[in-house]
Amino acid sequence: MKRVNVQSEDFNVATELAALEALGGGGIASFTGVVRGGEGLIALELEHYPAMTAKQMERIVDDAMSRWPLLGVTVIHRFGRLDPGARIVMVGTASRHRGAALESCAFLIDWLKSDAPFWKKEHFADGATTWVAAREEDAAKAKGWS
Amino acid sequence: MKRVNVQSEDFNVATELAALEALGGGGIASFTGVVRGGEGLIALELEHYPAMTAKQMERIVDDAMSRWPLLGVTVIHRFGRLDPGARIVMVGTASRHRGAALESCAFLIDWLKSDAPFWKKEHFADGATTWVAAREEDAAKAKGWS
Amino acid sequence: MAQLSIVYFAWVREMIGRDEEHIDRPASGTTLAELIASLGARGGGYAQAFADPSRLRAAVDQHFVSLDTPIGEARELAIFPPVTGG
Amino acid sequence: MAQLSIVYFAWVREMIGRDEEHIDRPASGTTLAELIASLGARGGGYAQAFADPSRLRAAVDQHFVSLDTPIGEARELAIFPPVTGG
Repeated sequence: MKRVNVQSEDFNVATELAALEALGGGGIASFTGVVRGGEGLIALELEHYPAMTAKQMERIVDDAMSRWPLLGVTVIHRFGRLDPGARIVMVGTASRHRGAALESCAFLIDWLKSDAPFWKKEHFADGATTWVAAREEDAAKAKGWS
Repeated sequence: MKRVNVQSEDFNVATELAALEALGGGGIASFTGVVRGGEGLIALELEHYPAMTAKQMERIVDDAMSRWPLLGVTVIHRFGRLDPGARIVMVGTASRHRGAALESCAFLIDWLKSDAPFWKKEHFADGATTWVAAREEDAAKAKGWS
Repeated sequence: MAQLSIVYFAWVREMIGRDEEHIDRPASGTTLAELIASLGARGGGYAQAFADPSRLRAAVDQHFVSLDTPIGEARELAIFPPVTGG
Repeated sequence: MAQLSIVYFAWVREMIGRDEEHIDRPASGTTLAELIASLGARGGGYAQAFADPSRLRAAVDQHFVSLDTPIGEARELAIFPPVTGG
């Protein structure tokens, strides 16, 4: 099972995990990223490159599926304007082996951070906006898997 | 937030993850283990050591919380007779840092495998039963964290 | 003389045919391995369950310990196979 | 002459003030860095956005490439800051 989605609307983690559980694999790992509030943040705006995003996410998922014995992978990434506390992204993996499920989940979120064409802009209560800077640490983490 | 439960009834992964998401951490990792079917398995029976189980799980969770900057940890482990496809265990972690959430989730499930007093007995369609043997690999994985 | 509860789990419990018993606690310097050997000497299911101590694990007062640990002032000893939870 | 679509994202798009434009595709041996320098020479938002190429990343026909890549037969070039998804 391979499910890759780029969407503005929210997703239901329970529904997604249930689909992965139903594959009979034994182990399901997931990671969900949510908008962190605080420091006056009122919204996070996610811009992406529509012609490329889903294609690139498919490539990353195919790579994970060639590295680990996975029965299913779900990757959903939202775009648009999101409130603090809103879900941004989820990765779910199912495998007969818990190590494969956990490692591929970490791999996928690391690669989404460094290799999916999304950009985050923070909107603050005082009207200020900032484009989030990429962290070198994120690029290094992704490269650590090769 | 620290939630440790040993129970015979099923749990709701969505409810558990929602509680972790509500902590405002930014990253939530989870692992769910389900009974793998196949090879004539009709049920998995989980025995545990009630006087010790929750206590030992608390120790493991405290250890994880001292190693990583976690906002919340949820560990639920079932006992009793479970059908193929039933959930056995879930670990959920929330942190401001995705690495901390993912690593502590892997740590916790590795330690539950090697250090929580549960024993699995497989029941097969032909009436045979087998106590599942511990895998050396599991003990090695847990020790790998120390 | 102080009492010691011994609890058994999984196939150890099944072979012995009971999940709990109470004995007079042996001298505090007695190791778990020595106590297990003396239980095995009872024969029957005990002898069968305790034939190969390398297949056994133990907890004293709900803490995992190795079989060379002295029984000390223990109140509860648990004997079982390696755990297989998760 | 073949056309090249150029798409801009995030602060590159904001500084330039447009999200897409079409130009005559330069000679196939022209590197992205050279093309970006020529766009920067237009001044204004372009000069500002392209002042420091080390802050820029690119994709050709929806594949990430480095700035020393020749434009080749590309149909779509994307110029943007390092990605920050996930």
